[in-house]
Amino acid sequence: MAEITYRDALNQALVEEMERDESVFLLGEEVAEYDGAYKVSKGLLERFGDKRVVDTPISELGFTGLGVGAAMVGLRPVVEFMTFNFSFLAIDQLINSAAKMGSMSGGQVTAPMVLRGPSGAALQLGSQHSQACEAWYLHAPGLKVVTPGTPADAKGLLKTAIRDNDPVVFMESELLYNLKGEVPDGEEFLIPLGVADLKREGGDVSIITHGQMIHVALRAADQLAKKGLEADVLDLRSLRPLDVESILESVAKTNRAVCLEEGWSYGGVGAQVTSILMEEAFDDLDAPVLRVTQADVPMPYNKRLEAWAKPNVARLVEACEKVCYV
Amino acid sequence: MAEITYRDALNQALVEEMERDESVFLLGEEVAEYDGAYKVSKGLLERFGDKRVVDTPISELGFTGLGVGAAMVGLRPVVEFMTFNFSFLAIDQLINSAAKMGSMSGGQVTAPMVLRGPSGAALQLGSQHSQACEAWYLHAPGLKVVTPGTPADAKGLLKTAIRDNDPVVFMESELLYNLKGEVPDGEEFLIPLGVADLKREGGDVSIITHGQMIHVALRAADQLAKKGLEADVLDLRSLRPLDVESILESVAKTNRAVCLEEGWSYGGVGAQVTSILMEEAFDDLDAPVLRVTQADVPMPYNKRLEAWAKPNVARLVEACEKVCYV
Amino acid sequence: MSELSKKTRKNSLDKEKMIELLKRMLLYRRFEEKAGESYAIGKIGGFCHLHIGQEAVAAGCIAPLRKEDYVIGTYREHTQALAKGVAPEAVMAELYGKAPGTSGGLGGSMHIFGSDVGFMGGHGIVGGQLALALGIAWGIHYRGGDQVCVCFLGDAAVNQGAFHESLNMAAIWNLPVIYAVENNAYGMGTKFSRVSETEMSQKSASHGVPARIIDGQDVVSTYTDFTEIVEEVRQGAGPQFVDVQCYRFKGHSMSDPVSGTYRSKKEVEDKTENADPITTLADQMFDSALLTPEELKEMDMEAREIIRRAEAFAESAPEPDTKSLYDNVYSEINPNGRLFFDGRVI
Amino acid sequence: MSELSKKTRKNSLDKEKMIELLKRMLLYRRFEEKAGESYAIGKIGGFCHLHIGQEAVAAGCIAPLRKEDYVIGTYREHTQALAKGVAPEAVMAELYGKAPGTSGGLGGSMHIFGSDVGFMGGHGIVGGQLALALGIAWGIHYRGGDQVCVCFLGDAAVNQGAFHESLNMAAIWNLPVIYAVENNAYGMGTKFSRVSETEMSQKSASHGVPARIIDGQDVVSTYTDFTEIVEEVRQGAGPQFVDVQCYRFKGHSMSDPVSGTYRSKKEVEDKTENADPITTLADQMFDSALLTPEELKEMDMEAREIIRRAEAFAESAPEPDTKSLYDNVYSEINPNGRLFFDGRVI
Ligand SMILES: Cc1ncc(C[n+]2csc(CCOP(=O)(O)OP(=O)(O)O)c2C)c(N)n1
Ligand SMILES: Cc1ncc(C[n+]2csc(CCOP(=O)(O)OP(=O)(O)O)c2C)c(N)n1
Ligand SMILES: [Mg+2]
Ligand SMILES: [Mg+2]
Repeated sequence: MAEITYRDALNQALVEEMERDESVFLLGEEVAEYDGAYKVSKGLLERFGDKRVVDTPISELGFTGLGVGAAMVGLRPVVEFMTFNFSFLAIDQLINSAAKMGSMSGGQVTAPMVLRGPSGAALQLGSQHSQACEAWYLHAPGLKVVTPGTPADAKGLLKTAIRDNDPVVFMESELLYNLKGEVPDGEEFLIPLGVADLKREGGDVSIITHGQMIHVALRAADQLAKKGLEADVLDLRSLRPLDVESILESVAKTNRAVCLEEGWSYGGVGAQVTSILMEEAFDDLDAPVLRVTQADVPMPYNKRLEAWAKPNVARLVEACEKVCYV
Repeated sequence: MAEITYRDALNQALVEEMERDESVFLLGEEVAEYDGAYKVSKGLLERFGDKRVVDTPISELGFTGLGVGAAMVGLRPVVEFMTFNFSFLAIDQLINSAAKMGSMSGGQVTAPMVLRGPSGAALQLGSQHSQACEAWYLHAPGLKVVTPGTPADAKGLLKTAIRDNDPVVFMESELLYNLKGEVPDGEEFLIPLGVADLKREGGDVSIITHGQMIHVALRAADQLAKKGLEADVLDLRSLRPLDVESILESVAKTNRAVCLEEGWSYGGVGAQVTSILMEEAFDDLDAPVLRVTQADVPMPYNKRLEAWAKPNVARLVEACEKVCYV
Repeated sequence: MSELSKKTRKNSLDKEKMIELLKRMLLYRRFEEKAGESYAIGKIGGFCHLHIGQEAVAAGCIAPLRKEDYVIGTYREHTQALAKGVAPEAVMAELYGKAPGTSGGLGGSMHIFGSDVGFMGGHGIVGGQLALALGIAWGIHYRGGDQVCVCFLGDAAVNQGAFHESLNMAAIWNLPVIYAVENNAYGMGTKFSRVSETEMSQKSASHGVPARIIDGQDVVSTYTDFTEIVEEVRQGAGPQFVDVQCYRFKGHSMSDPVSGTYRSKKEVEDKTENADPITTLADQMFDSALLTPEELKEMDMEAREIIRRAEAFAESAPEPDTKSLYDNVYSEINPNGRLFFDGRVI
Repeated sequence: MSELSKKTRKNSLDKEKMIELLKRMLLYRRFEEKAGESYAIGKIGGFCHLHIGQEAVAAGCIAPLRKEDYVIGTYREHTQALAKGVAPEAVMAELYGKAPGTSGGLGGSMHIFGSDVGFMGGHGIVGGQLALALGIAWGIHYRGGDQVCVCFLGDAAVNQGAFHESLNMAAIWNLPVIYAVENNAYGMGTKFSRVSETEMSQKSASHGVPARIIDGQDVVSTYTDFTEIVEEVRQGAGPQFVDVQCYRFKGHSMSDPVSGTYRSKKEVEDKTENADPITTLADQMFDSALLTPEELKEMDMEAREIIRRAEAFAESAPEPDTKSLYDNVYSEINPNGRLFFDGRVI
């Protein structure tokens, strides 16, 4: 087990899967000569050459479609969006081509590929560059959505995503790239999609979250512990498939839940989890499930306002206390 | 009060608003010479000329951006998507330009415009042409989303949307264009956004829905009535702004609710409504809120399967009975 | 600059090839006529875009290909699927929404696929297939094969940004893709000249992709020219842009009028009478005594018989099972976690 | 075909105009240097893309415009905003995220707006502003005005589909828009020739929009050529495409290295020494005895003083109020229904 950064964990996953399977290739803006805008693909060009590590023009729709087309004939493209903020230009290819390919071709043609890059806000990048994009992709059947929050999850889930036979939207976080953590050795370290991870075990309240927000949740859980409340921190890890069983299990135990997510609330992940709890755990609930999300505004540039707009520890603690009626 | 079709109601709204305000113009594919793919803009070219009724190339991203730019300098574009299925190509201009313009310019520049066209499935058009698109637009603050289900609502809401000072996503339905209904006379017949309409008053269960689905809800309510259950059919009419008060009021009365929508469930409208009920009406609920939605698959072409995949009266009746524990 | 070579010479082909092309076009014509009839009586639903009038494009552009080459198209793709080798029964069954249809009845008219014969689908979003073709060509390039990918598009699709993004990338990577515009002069009710300042042959100029014009109503010249282009691309010439000039005899789709505000009845009649690709080839062959009216009639009977059988097959084929709905949304059902959220299957 | 006219003649301008251009460029340079310093000490956050080296573009292309003309740009737009008439205080305050900033501190470096002087914003999505410019030009056309809209874009943006869709529509409707590429040869770390087979001047060829090349390191020729182009467009010449060849002296943004794998230190040094637009103009004026070193120094002091004041203003300006966050998301707060769903304001 080595302690490496989230960035290096992703890099290792790419290297190992590209070594293992030569149908895997990486394409996107600045991924090759520049080593990636966030250096996730560092050294890959040198190692695999320019047919397998491909710098593209700034043509998100086109190169995403290229990825889908290549997947249709059996390659396994990993398409990097410099950030998911730019994926709106390409979303038609994901919703209308990739997600529907298997179904509209009667299973003749599929699109096994990974669409990856950072999603969500970094620091003071303003509204057009600070968007959590989960909701746009998880709504569509045919896509899978994965959101690792630690180096180990980043590696294990990316490797699985690359081997998966469906299009997987893989959302990283700019704020995590430098985060260090233990990552198990071995080229067969794979984390299955659809298995949530209880990042902390509590018992008084379930914090249900994913991606970068797990760290906010863990800090909040520390604070809550000081106040005598023990929280389950359930990291969903993948949003589709979704580990509904683990959600229900945690809430069956705690009888209270707060959903925490980086993005906007209307139609977000928390809305779906809340609805599932409503439908399938109504009798378990001792208090209404609450959601902690971004302020319902385009992300402001100003530092203080940005911090205020983001979901944070204080808000989460408050919500947990509220559902615990303390 | 005249009985006219939904199509004519939209047409009247366009004519009246274009007569009233010469900064209003219509652009899109086939809107002028062809009178619109669904004939909503019939006669407009003749009446207003080709500067105000503009046929565009098939360039969704470009002409939507044109609309946003024109709105930035004070015009009031009405952009027609032949169907919202094609709006994925243009969604970047809605999410990243239109929705954020006011906020990122500190209110200096806004984008008063309407983006309209049919959304949702018609009959056997297959997966790429049969998508209910609400979820992609309501997630983003800065946009408004309106979904009229009757001729009167179509007219009154479109007129209001055109006069609104923000970008309004206005979703019609192909299946409604021929629907006839009473429409109040007068050029000042306006329906404010954010006011739900209780299309039928019951008392035993609240069916919360919008758009084309209100007709499914009304038919289900008839059936339920025969079984002795009286349903409130609450037509949200606009999804953002959302008339939360009316939702809470209805549920305070019935203590039971079913959300019905045409689209997919994960992160859909019903998920949000359910979450609001969870957060703000928990103690009112005598049963978990249920959702009736499209099957979670790309829409199939086969007629029988399509009917099966769509939310229907039987499923809704069943869900209502379930929340009423009958 | 775009190299522009208007081919006018009519290469004469050997008799056998001409007969093959004629048979192909007859089959496509009869197929589409039958589809139109079946649509009219409600056996086929949804949108249905016929290829009638444009059969020489399907025949002339696809006949030069090998089985392992790829073709990808739009929603107006029935005959292209047939041309690439998909069985008429399977295509017709798909139009009928039946289980043995190409997509098990779940795709419909706009989404015919035949991946075993390199037909990579009909696609319904205008321009959507352009980047897919790029990716297919990338796949060939990646593996070092000598196949080509032919991507059909309508004239209106060149105004989509996707067209330009795709041509640019095809050019910088020298990919083996042929963008063949079925230039029938109209996108629905919009004449091309109303939505472009330049001629079709200029549309690849920004990207340095060579452009050619082909007479798409004349199957012999379409076949001859396209054979040449395909060979060039197979040899490594890189992406090509071809303006295949043709004409649609019917409405944009079954629900649109044949003529109307956007084109006159006279224009359509004129084309139907003077530029029918089947009649054109038959007349040419009559003139050179390569064909007799009787032979033509016999071939036509044969085509009709194949289509009759396809229709009978489609008619009697079973409907898909409701459960098949979930089968191909994902490649496999995940052992962990929930993939579907409609509360019907869990 | 695209009409291509490489202007080489150096029109000489009168002294007054040259001094104006020199003063402008000094102001822009000092502004950006200060922004760089403030970024380094954490007063400015996020991404910050400096225009250093490209000042002649802002000065030469915008000085010919009237107040009622429009300019729209990318995220590299600070100096363009200044050039169009936005106050340095307001721009600097925006970079500092302060309440009197152009967007109340909520927009930041990439989103400077000055709608009262026709500066229609900095936009952060590569290519996002291209169709907005089309719409602004449509607005002029719609109202029958004689303004023009100048849309700046980077060289990398021509590969976005939006570029082609916009040029095509600008052409068919003959709109008064000038697409001015700030062709600094790189999009981040990617040299243009790696992502395009053709020269920049070919990029409008598909649409029949005339193309011109301008030397964007020489403010006199930039100004002269652009004045001519603007007048043509004002007279109804329709859309224009201009390849303004320039060079970025700093990294892509503050967080990127100035040189590295994608360009050599030597290349940058060579450009900085031999193609600085300010030195170039000053030397030219020294040679013609239109300027003395003392005068230049004085002008520079003046520019520095303006920037010093702008910085002091930004430094001492108040932060925006938390509540302002919701103010401009919608134009007005709806009397009915809920607009915000975060549970904070209801
Ligand atoms: C992105 C998108 N916009 C609009 C449509 C609706 N539509 C379908 S076909 C068509 C016309 C296309 O014309 P053309 O490309 O010339 O092909 P043709 O139908 O003539 O074969 C339109 C507007 C669509 N399917 N996709
Ligand atoms: C759609 C989109 N893709 C990627 C980016 C990230 N990005 C920002 S600037 C840039 C390079 C743009 O280069 P160019 O257009 O030449 O402008 P320059 O920065 O040289 O002025 C990239 C890739 C973005 N902002 N938007
Ligand atoms: Mg056409
Ligand atoms: Mg550049």
